[in-house]
Amino acid sequence: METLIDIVLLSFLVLTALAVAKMHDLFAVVMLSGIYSLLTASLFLDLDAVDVAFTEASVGAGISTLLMLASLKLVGRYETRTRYRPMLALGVVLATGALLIYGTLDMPHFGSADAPVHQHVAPRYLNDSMGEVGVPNVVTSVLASYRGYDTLGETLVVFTAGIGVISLLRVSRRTKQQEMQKVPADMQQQIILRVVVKWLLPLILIFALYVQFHGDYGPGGGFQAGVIFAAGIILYTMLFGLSNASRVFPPKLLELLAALGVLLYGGVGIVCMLLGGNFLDYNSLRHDPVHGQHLGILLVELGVGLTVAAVMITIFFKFTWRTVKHKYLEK
Amino acid sequence: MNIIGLYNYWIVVVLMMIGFYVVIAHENLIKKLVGVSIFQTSVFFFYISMGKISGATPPILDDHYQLYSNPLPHVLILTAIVVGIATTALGLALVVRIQEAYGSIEEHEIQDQDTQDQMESRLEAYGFRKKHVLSVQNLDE
Amino acid sequence: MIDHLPILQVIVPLLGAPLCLIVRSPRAVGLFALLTSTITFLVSCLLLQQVLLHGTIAYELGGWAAPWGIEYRIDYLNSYLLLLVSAMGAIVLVASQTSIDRELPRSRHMLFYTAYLLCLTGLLGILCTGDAFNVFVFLEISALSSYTLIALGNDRRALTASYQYLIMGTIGATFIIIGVGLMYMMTGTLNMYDLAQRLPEVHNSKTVLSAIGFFIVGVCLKLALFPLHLWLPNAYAFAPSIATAFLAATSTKVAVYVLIRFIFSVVGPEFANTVLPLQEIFVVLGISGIFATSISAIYQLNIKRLFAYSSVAQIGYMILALAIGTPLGLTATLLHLFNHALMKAALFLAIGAVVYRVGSSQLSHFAGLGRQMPWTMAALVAGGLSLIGVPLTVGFVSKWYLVLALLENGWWPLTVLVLFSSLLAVIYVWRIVEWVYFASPRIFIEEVKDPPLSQLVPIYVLVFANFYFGIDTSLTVGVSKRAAEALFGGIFL
Amino acid sequence: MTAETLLLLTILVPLGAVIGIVALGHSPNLREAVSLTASLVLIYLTVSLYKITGAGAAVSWEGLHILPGLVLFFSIEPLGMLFSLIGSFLWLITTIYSIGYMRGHQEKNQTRFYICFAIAISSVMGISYAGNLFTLFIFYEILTLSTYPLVTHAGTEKAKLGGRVYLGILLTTSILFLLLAIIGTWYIAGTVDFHPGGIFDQSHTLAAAVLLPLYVFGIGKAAIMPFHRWLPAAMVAPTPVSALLHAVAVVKAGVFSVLKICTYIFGFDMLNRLPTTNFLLYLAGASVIIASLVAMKQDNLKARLAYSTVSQLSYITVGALLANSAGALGGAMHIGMHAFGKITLFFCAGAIMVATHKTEISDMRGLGRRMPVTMTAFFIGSLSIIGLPPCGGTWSKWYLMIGTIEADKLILMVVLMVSSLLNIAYLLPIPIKGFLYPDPDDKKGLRQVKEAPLPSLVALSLTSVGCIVLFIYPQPLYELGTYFLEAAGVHGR
Repeated sequence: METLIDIVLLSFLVLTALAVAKMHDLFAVVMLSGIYSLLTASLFLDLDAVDVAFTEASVGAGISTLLMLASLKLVGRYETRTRYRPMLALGVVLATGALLIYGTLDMPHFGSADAPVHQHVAPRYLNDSMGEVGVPNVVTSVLASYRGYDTLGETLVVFTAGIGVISLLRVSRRTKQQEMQKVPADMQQQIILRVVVKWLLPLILIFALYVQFHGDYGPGGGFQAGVIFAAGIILYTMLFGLSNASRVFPPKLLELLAALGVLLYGGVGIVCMLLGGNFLDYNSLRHDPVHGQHLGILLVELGVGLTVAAVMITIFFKFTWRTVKHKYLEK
Repeated sequence: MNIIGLYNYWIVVVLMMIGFYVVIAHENLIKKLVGVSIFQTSVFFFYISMGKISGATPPILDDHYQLYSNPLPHVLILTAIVVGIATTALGLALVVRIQEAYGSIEEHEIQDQDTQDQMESRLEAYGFRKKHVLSVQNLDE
Repeated sequence: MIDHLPILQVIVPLLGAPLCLIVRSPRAVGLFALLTSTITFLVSCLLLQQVLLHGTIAYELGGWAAPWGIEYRIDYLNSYLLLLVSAMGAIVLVASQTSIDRELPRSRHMLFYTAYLLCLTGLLGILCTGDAFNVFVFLEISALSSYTLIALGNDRRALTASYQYLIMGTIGATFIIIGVGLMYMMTGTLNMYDLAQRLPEVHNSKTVLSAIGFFIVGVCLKLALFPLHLWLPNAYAFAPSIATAFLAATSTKVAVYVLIRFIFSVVGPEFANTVLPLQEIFVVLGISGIFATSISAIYQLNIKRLFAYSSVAQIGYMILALAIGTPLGLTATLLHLFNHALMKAALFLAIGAVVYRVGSSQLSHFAGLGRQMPWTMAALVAGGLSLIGVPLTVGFVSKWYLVLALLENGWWPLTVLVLFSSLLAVIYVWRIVEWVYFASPRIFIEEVKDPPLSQLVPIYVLVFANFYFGIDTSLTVGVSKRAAEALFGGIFL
Repeated sequence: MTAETLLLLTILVPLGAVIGIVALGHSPNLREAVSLTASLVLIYLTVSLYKITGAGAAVSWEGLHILPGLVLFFSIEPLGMLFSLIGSFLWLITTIYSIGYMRGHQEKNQTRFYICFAIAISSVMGISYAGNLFTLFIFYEILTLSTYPLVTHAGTEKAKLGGRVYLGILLTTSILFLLLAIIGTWYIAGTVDFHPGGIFDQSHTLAAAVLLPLYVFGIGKAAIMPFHRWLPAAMVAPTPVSALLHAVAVVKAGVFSVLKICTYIFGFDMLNRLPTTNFLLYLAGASVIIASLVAMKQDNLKARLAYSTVSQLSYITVGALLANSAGALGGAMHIGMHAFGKITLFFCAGAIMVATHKTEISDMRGLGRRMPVTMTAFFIGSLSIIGLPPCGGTWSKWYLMIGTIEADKLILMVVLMVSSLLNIAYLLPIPIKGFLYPDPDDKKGLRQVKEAPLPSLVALSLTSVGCIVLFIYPQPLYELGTYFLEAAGVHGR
């Protein structure tokens, strides 16, 4: 059964990818790429990667599609059909593909339990993490503790992207003040949606908090929570206007929160150092190592959540402000 | 289960190559970014595939299960997804600015304008005055 | 605290970056970033001292032992480069305090410094880490922040340059994770030193071969090896001068480090050379890159772009030296890595000073500056001489080692080609000299004079370093040699 | 003062003068006083050194260990002593001459002129005392670079073009051939020190056969054909510069290096064994004749003198390559003799230019009546170059001829003799036209004496007297030449 699902989904994937390559309507391309992500997420689920599926669905199908649509609004919908020089590209691609296929020839077969990947390093996570870290979701314990430093780096990547987008799409305060009051929300006229969302929004935010703090036991964690939280705010912005939303989250606050998230994560590491352990060695936080691990993971996940939510909201706001600016310039 | 053996990986390779082709062959800057994300997503898929063990369950420890899939690729890919979205966001912001500065997001149209700029600066080097170019930056600040 | 030096090296700028957003005021942010990078520099000095005293230092992050957790491992090679990168990071920031006023609106200073520190963090992180996937994460931090730094440039072409870099950089990074993934697949580990032990068992598998291929192509994209260098010239030409100075001095160097680390510490030099025709490929690409890009440099009208092409050419020298495949060749690579950073930082800061005063880096705007900005131009010429490889400068030392290494292998024709290529450097440097000293000035205004001391001092510190390390080579040659021998002798020190 | 201090002072005094010149740049009188004082001090220093070493003391100094083998090492031997004596003495005279010339010609950038001049002299001192190839190479390059601004002094398009050829050829040959040869020597012999009898042993014959042409062509300053083009190109320089370049500093540094390398690196035994020696010898012989023929066709006085220099330099190269004591002695003496003769001729050319603005020989009819002193000096200088009594050139040519006979190379003897005849044919017509033809501008018969400014006149009189003195009293040169043969381990005569 699994295999069948696998094959069907994979075929769908190939079709979607081909369609993306063929189509010239960027709107369709973006929607298809969203579908592509969603299909991938389903496959991840099928392959036991629940956390990844969760993330891919919220990021690939959600945020990423949203951002692409936002920029399409600014740059126009159609790709011009132009002189391609596909031969060279095709050559490069085929060579790369050939190297990869060559590489697959000696690979351990898909799904085999005796592949080297399952023999070294990973078994310890599965066998000992309960005793060492005390968190049932092994992905969380590896993510936040064993390879916690990677996750700090990941948070920093998000932060960096935020800095990049802010510096590229900054709009001067003057433009903002002049235009703030006059900008209607994108979907202002959708009254039904407005009503529904008013009820839904608290639930979305609560769900975000659930994902944030339940990451130890089920799929989820700071990153997914941050994205969901941001998605809630974005939904609100679309329906009730940017001016309302940025009154709740002024840009400075968002920047501060993004910075605080990273600082919280790094700070936990520093505290561990001051308490006598290595950087990010949560064991030193409490007398009982497992308690220390719990506390550490809770705090760093919070840091991740903060940064991710703040950065995602900021990025969306920046794109939206740019639209506002364009309208202003047209006038 | 072994019927598909390497089938999974081969499909992944095909997907990667479609994405890669879109990146390098297409001229529309947004489409390139879509290509990048397809390319990356396929790589993610490759990682996740190698972590799968047939008949296993997700790596959330529970007394009912014995066999779990490998959690490490999941962790790596979580990170990689985040990196992917970060790149996409930055890339889109750049595309928006390029559209404002050039009035186009087609590579060859941009190149044509750049060539013209270069011609102008070449002329300028030999004593001709450069035409005034209005940049969006002026409007911002 | 001495025990924690490896992590402090990275964590200081890492936490400094978000703190910039809290400091906010443009002036204060600049000083804060300077303070942060100075501390980073001091840490790197201590770290190098520790490594020279005690040998390799390993640091387990999160307290988890190596293949399970992420490990920092500092040996001669990376402590030497850490010193270089953090020193450049600090020196360039001194000049940025005034230089940036001219090129960026005040509202973006905070963002610039944040991105700068993030970039520094990324580069230092790559250098420290002993974990293959961690390399990727920090590579992306440095890459994303460099895209930002470049896009902050004034010209609209900065945007396209940044976009092009983003696409190429992302392809490179994706190739790197494909490579890492394939290796992980065959060994089950991500730790470089663990990989080095486990790879020999599966050396003959096709998977490992293609893994090596992907990793190397990915890194070569990042280090702008000819013909994968197309993103670099525009990126350097249109970025703010300070960003150019910093990136030119550090980022490609770090990519070269990754290549060296991968070939020598992970795969092992014998294997890399016997199974793959790496030597042949690198020699051909290196030497053709040197010539193609040096000749392009001659035809440039923008000095930043000119030296950007020259940077690609210099990477050709490093790769050529690496391809020799002997300890002497590796020493030459490492020496040139260090020395080239000194030259390019000096040159780009001097150009930055011109942009500060004249507002352009077009060659024609340099006309007659020899009289108007005598000190800056003297520094430019000194940097140029070093680039050519005049004796008593660092350029000579690295070229000497390169030629010696080539001769050791009996590669006479290549030796001649390498020496011949220095003449191309003479041509492009001398074009500038002629503009600077023998053309009449374009602008006769009072304001065109040497930049303030805050820029002149760092420029002259670097010029001095160019001569100092050209005369007293005990540090550079000593450490490069030890690092090269260690890399050839064995992986575990 | 110890001898070592004296040695270092000879290099440092001209550099010290630079500081003085920079500081006093605003006041021409003080500035030139500094130059004069420095040159006097330099003469005092070299003469004291001459006395010390003449008494048999070995003087050397070592410092700056850059790399193994690359050490800044000075050691005085007789040939270097000879060169430094000539250099320091002629610096004084050239300085006196330039004061008259530069002011009379109202040149711009005079401060820069004196600065570069002093640096060039400092590097001449460095070259003459160089104890190993590396030191020689450093000062050789400094000399090239410091004389470049002198060549392009006028700043015109033509000057720039001349500068390009000048720098192009000198740097190309030095980097491409000389540096390669030095590195090759270091690689083969394990040392780059000058050593009596040479540093190669029997087993290195083949390598040495390759290295010899690299050295001879690499020392572009010796202007052996086909690498002589820079010399006529450099004629765009102000005349004192041409005088310095063509009589003292640059070209003599070239042939000096050739001579020194032939004796102290190869050794006569090795040279005689090498198959390439003969080839180079005949090439130098061809240079002698061809350059003389070309000189005959030049109407521009400075260009004619330049080609004459090319020809005369090859005499010295021939002397060095003959690899016997008479040849080496002749070569060494010719360095001095030709220096005095040619500097006189250039001084005269400059004096004519300042006084009458004439540069073409065909315009110089009747000039002897207006400028009797200058023309007489020119006549004496010509005699010295030709090698006729009562001028110093006689002796050096004499020994060179003997050298050719000893080496059993009669063709070369014929070459030298034919060349002397050609010398007569292209040099003597000038004073003849000057004295015996009527002045076309002087139709009214007003024979007004209008010489160049007094300092210039003094200078050229001094050097022409020098030519005669060296005929009557050639002992110092001869003695130094014989000491040189002893020091080089040759006991032929």
